[in-house]
Amino acid sequence: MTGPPILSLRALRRDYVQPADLIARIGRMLKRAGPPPVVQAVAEVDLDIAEGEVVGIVGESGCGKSTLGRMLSGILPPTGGEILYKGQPVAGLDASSRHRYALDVQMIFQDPFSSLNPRMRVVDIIGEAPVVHGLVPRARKEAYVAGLMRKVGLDPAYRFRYSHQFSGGQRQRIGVARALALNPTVIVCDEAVAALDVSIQAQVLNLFMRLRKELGLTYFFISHNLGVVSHISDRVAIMYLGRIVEIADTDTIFSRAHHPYTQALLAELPSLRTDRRSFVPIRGELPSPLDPPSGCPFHPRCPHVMPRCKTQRPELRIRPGGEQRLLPEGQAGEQPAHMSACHLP
Amino acid sequence: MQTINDLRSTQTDASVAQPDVAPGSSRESADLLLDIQGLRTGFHTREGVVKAVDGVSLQLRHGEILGLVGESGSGKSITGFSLMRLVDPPGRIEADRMHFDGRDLLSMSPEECRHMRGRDMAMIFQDPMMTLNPTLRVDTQMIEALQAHERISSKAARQRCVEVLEKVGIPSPAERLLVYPHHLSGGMRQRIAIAIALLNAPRLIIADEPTTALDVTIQGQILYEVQKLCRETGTALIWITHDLAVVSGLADRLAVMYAGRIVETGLTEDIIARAQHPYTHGLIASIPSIETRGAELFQIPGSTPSLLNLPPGCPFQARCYRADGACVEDPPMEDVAPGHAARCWHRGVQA
Amino acid sequence: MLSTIIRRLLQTLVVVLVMSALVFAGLYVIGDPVLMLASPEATAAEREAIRQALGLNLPLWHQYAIFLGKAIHLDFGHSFLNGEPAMQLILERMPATLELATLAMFISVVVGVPLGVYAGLKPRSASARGIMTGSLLGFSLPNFWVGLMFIMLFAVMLGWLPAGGRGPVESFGPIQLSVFNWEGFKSLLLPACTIATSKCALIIRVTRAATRECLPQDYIKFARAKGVREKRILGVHLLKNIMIPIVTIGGLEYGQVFAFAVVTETIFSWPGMGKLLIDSIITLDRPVVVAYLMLTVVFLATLNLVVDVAYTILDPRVRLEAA
Amino acid sequence: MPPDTDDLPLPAHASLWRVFVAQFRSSKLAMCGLVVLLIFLGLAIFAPWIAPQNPFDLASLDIFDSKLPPGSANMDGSMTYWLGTDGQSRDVLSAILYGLRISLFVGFVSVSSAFLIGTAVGLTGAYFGRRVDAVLMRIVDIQLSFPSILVALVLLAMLGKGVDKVIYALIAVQWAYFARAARGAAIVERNREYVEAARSMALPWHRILWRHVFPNCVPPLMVIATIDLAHAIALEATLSFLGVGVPVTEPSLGMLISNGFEFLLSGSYWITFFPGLALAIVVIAINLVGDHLRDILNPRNEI
Amino acid sequence: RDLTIGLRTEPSSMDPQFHSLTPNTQLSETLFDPLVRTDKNAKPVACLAESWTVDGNVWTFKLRKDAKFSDGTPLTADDVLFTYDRVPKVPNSPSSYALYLSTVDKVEAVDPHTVRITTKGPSPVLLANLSLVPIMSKKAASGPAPEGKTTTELNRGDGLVGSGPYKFVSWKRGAEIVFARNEHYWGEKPDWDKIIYRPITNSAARVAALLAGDVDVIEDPPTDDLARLKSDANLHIQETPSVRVIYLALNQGDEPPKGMSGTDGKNPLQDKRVREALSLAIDRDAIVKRIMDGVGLPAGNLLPYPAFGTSKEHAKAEPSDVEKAKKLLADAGYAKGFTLSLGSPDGRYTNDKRIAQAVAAMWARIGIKANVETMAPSVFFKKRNTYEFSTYLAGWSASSGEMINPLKSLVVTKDPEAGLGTTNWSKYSNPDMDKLVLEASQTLDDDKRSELLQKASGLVMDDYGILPLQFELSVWAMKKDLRYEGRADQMTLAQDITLAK
Ligand SMILES: Nc1ncnc2c1ncn2[C@@H]1O[C@H](COP(=O)(O)OP(=O)(O)OP(=O)(O)O)[C@@H](O)[C@H]1O
Ligand SMILES: Nc1ncnc2c1ncn2[C@@H]1O[C@H](COP(=O)(O)OP(=O)(O)OP(=O)(O)O)[C@@H](O)[C@H]1O
Ligand SMILES: [Mg+2]
Ligand SMILES: [Mg+2]
Repeated sequence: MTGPPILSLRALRRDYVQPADLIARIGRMLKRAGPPPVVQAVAEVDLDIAEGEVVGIVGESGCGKSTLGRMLSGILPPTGGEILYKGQPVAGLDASSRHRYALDVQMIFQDPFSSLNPRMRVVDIIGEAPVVHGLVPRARKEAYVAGLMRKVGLDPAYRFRYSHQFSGGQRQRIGVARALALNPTVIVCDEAVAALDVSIQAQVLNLFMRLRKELGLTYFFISHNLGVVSHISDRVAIMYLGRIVEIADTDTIFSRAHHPYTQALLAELPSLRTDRRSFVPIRGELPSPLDPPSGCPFHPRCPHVMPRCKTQRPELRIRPGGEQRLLPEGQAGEQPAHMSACHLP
Repeated sequence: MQTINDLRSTQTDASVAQPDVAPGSSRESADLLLDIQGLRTGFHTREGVVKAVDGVSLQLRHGEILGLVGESGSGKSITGFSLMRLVDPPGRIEADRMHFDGRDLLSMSPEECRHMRGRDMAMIFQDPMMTLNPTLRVDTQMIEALQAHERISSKAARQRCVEVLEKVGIPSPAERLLVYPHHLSGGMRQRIAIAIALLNAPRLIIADEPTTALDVTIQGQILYEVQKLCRETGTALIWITHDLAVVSGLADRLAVMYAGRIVETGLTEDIIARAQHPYTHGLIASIPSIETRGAELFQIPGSTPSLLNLPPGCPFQARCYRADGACVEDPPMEDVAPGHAARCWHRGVQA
Repeated sequence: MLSTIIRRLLQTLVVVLVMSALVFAGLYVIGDPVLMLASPEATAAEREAIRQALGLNLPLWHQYAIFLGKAIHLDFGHSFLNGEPAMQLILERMPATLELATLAMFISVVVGVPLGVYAGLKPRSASARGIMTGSLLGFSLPNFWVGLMFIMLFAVMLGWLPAGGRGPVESFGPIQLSVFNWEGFKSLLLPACTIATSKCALIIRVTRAATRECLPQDYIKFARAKGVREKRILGVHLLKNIMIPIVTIGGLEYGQVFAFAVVTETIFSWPGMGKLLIDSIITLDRPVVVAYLMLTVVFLATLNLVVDVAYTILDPRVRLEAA
Repeated sequence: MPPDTDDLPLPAHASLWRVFVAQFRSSKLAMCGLVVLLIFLGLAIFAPWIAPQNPFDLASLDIFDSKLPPGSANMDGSMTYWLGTDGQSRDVLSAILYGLRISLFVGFVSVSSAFLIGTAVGLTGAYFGRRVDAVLMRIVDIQLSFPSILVALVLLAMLGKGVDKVIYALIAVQWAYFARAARGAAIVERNREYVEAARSMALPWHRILWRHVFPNCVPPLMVIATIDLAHAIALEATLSFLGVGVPVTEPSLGMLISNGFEFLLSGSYWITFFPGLALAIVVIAINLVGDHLRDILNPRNEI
Repeated sequence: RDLTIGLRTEPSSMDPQFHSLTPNTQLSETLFDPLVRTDKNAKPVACLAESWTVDGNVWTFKLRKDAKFSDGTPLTADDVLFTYDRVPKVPNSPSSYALYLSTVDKVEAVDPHTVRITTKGPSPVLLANLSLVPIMSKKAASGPAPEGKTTTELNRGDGLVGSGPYKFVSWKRGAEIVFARNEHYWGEKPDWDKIIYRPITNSAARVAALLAGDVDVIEDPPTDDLARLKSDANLHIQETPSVRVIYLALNQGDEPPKGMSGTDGKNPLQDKRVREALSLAIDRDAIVKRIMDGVGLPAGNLLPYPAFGTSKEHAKAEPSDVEKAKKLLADAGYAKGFTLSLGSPDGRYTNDKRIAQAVAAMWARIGIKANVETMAPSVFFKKRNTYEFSTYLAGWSASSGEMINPLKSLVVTKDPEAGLGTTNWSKYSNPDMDKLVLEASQTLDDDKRSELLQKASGLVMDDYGILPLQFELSVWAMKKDLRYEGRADQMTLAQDITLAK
């Protein structure tokens, strides 16, 4: 089935006007400078997400992963570009399709504590939205919630508890159940396992995989943990300073990464080993998004920097030999290309 | 009921403590920087005593790096705080022996303790966003750490701060001194916290999950710097984490904690390659990676039990795939190999 | 910053306008100033003459328009009661209220913060509970009651302090203050303590809450881990963080005390603005009431701004933003 | 059953009330407060049946009985004024009981109304931000710059005197505090992730505001409310002191205190002392209960 | 020695012609001298005018030759002319002194020490009126403004030069007013070097200030504290009957007034029997004893006997008689009583709201339910003047000390233009009495006038057109080594306060 992707992002952009601090403001006033600087949290992102696929997004803190996820799930409006939902631009949807879209794309948040209302009982946290949206009659709410809780591996007997009475892993399951309650097709996981320790993380990751199999879910999986992403994703996009710098299926990324940033990330990947190792970090830090470097945004930290990188920003191009090809048997859709934004051959 | 439990666990601890505290019997105590035996830290709450640390024994040589691993709530941080004598009431520290650098930590006066903290033994906390006081400038917070222990002019102190900041890889350190913490990124702050820990050139640094809140690239940098520092200065380090993958490349030795006890300890390569305790197996196997892709991860079912009123016996029995009737008895710590001990009736590498 | 100030200024202007209109309408509703002023034997013609002289014969909106017209030139009218420029009457009395409010807040902070910190440090101790209960009393006892009790105790029975009045003052240009004069200070003490009683109670509660919130924070523990002395932890790390809520509440309350120290000033015959306000309200001396409240609005707005700026100093994370 | 849940006792949802009661009883101090408060509430509610005299009925007052010290008998010896009489020859004990009724009523009604109004305004301002917020907060500023006596006087002149008018005046004076506090709390809550989660589930804004943001703003507001209750009663007393409070023939506790005040220097201490004592006890009881309630209503503290 | 006086009300101005109000007048009477003064019983006595003669409408005053202003300049007729000329020119006066010169047609200087005043008609009250208009110094008070020195300037003490026993030193608004002895004073030197007035509006605070020794004399201590103050060996209390009567006005309009119910659309207050019943129900003795703590006199008329124009007949208050009152009510057809409202200011007169409550309690015994409505004076007066109460309690101070003043203001049929019945808000109208009052106001012969006034007041009292309750006593409390005789007009004149012999 090579049907249209369920979600497509076209030149999606999100700017923030940084609230300037006192000194900066006075300075600007004195210098009679123009408007306050703009942060391009997400800049010109193009991406297709096929139904049933798990897309992993990796990048450093502040590179715009969350912003992208929030735009996808409709919490934040994009500044520019558009999101296509089943081929239709979201901005142009009529009320009912829009509603459908809002319910179809759900989000799971990083912090399993702050993302659950501390003053609501589990039954309300999970059951509120479906009742409000008329998916479930009020009378059936408890039964519905109980079903969902069972599905995510929680004992329905605990439905009248508050979220703080659960352990981190259980809390994250509540978050999952809440997202599932609206029968979504796409789930945006924003660092959904980052706050959990390894043993709980394994439980939740297994749950994600199981649900995917059972419900045919599509995941947009944001994480800075390459290990997690490699475990769960079909395809991985690497973000740097608001842009996707490399995207390919997981195996390609982990075996034949092209972009120097991706390579550096992979080198960082902590792994079990029995020998002492020497850590060699990436030079420098993520540049300020307020004042991004000219040319390739990665050039100040890149080991292979060339003069050209400082002036010309590389476009995201399909890698030679990384053209589209059909996926292995059993999986639907077309395998997208391996793309990278680097001047290196 | 509760008192009986109490008694029992202390008894077993005491009886167990003698034979197995020093797994590496070759080690001489003079050589040891840190020698802890039977450390018990309990929180006396209205509901009962939370035994957060329940008979932990640790030895550390000068310049040695120890990885303290375990899941959330297993008592890793409290162990660290107990060493620093930083447990707030209602917490109470008891130990059979608690020697640091030849001195008895238990009999120190509060003023001696204060001097010991920060000067001989320093700590780095998990959350870089919270460890620096948001209302004070970086220099204030650094200089006070120096002036708390020695009479030093502000100018000299500042000079020293700049040096240390440079050492932890902070560019243009003199300027960074003048800003407030919120102007800095998480990684920067954590490096400043590390710099503060290093200011007085302590002999032991306890790093309590210092990279958990940071992302990969920053984590890499911090690991790099810590490793470099330990090599250069010969400082001993206790690195607390729940992720074996992080410490496996760093630590000389590992100690795996569960429910307030150390369940397995040994050289890093021994533990990674030949883990004996089922809990350690779980920790190792639940790490996701490219190899595990598509497959179900091994998972330890359930979560850490409440340390309040733990049922008798092996605390891991309810989650253990090897548990059987024997587990209602608390297993002792026993050597499996020189320098490698585990606390389980069903020791053995995973099939 | 500048734009914030300008914006605030504009908003304050609007508030002042609305406020003055409300006061006009309000006093109109309450009563007729002529009835309060004129001799009860006055004839209708005489009353009419007064009305005309004071401009009260015009329709209310017209009176308001005239008032606005003059106010633009900073002329806020003359008191009905004594013919003096209203603003001048108020400004004359401002220093008295200012020093009263300032001393009162000073006392409540100096007393309240240490007590609050103590109660926050040892929440379960008997003395902490005592402090908290005492602070409750400070809240619940009406101000006038406390004031008269103080008078009874310290002025009448013990004779240590004067029962009321302002006492001698020191002149600083046009401003006269009594704090810098021992006798004057003594007369200031009782009214200031009366106000401080209830404000102190508030400060204690706020401080305690802030302390309890601040203590378990990592940075306190980290400071301990650095080996910093306990004194410095409390005096620098804790204090600087709890000052933020204290400054907020303190600022708000300071404004309230400054603007409406009515009851205390009455009881202690303190020649401040509050007493002027209440007297003017009672005699329906509209120009004074209006001018007073306009001044108060401006003062409170300024105070808010100052508090905001204080925020940015105390908590560097907060930046001034246009509200 | 998953073993990790062993340590979590299962509160059947029918017994939530029992849990609540059990928790409340965990603090002796709060229990004392509650008992005292209940006693006083009972006294206030049943005052007409308990009080030896109806102090609001002018016909029952005999001016020759005025200012009698505690324990005096009345003219014909038919009743004893256990706490003395006031200047209007009201039995102080009865007056306290009736006055308590008025003061508590005024306090509770005005504070709860001010709470609702102020919270609604504050939450709306915080949620919508910008313009709405600026406008609402300016209104709050205006309110805060208005002296309560002026408000009370205007209302008195427009609506006449009465307990209800005093309540209006108190609401008018107090709501702004709640608005400020609610806004402050809501601005913090608004940025929490659970609000985002609610938005991602396309819940309507008013629902997010009331069901999600509001309950989390309650604790700081509760503190203000319990304190404000005391404040309202004291403020009512002050208004009475300034002559714009409740009708003189139906004195509240505050008015009794302020009336009695005139007699303090003359030695008739009981006229102000006993009402003052009653007020202090009630206020402390309310606050003890309030403080504890706030603690246990916080779900984090649920066992 | 200095004298500190705790004032009940701060004066609104130092200008002796700005605001006619007791707190103002009593200070100007200390700084300035009028042509004639009134003594403590409100009788005119010589002051700057040594003597005077009356000839119909023409009054001739001989000025004292030794009178000097505090700046040393002698006082002449020019100053008198200047003073009287200035009165109507004072702008924005909230209560003009022109009232006191309303009967004056013209003022002339015959020679530097003789002043001739021509009145518009016979004016028996002229002397009393002139006593309230003190003479200013022309030299000092002249200025560019039409009125000479403006009120604002005078408030600063600029031009505030009088011939009284004291001269102005300073005024800190709200805090204190300081006078010093006038070395040029023509009369006997008063006892005090300096006088400090301190406004202390709260009565309890005033007492406390006296007890604490902060002040030497206070005006108007609260009645409740008198017992204690009297028993204090360090203090001396002066009680003096005043010309202020506290009365109840009954709305006698044709329509049932506001607040009345249970009367079938009629106004029972029009019925004399009902009014009498209301009066009989009130136990005036009890009010004076229990509420005023004896600081008052039960009133049977609008002025206490033997003031000018009072008769023996109504010298004493009627004793209360509840049975008779009930019977009268029954006769009038209101055996079951009815409901009415009783308005009262709160804090305008001594114990006003408490008296109102006591009255209501007494009325309750004859079955009349009175809803007491007390309110801040500003609100009260507005409501009273729109007839919002069925009955109200108020006070009247007959500053001139004779009956014509209360009659003319309180009970004569309302005629705002003519200044009659200005405070008659009861709709009471008795043409016979109106005539008598009018006649009296134009009669110069004291005996005849007194007779007319006695008759007129007798008419009102017999008619129960207004119910006087009590006469206030003016009270001063002072340290025990001080004495003040007190004045009927309730003024506190510092120069009259003396050291105890
Ligand atoms: N509300 C906002 N106002 C201004 N700037 C913002 C806002 N939210 C995010 N940004 C900026 O946008 C950029 C991207 O933020 P985003 O939260 O998407 O990063 P992220 O990749 O999710 O980081 P992390 O891993 O820390 O969650 C950052 O530079 C951030 O400072
Ligand atoms: N103040 C306290 N009162 C009661 N119990 C406490 C207190 N502090 C910690 N504990 C308990 O002690 C146990 C150990 O806590 P600790 O913080 O050492 O865990 P940890 O291993 O560091 O976990 P994490 O990985 O989440 O940091 C926990 O079960 C916790 O509930
Ligand atoms: Mg993010
Ligand atoms: Mg920890």
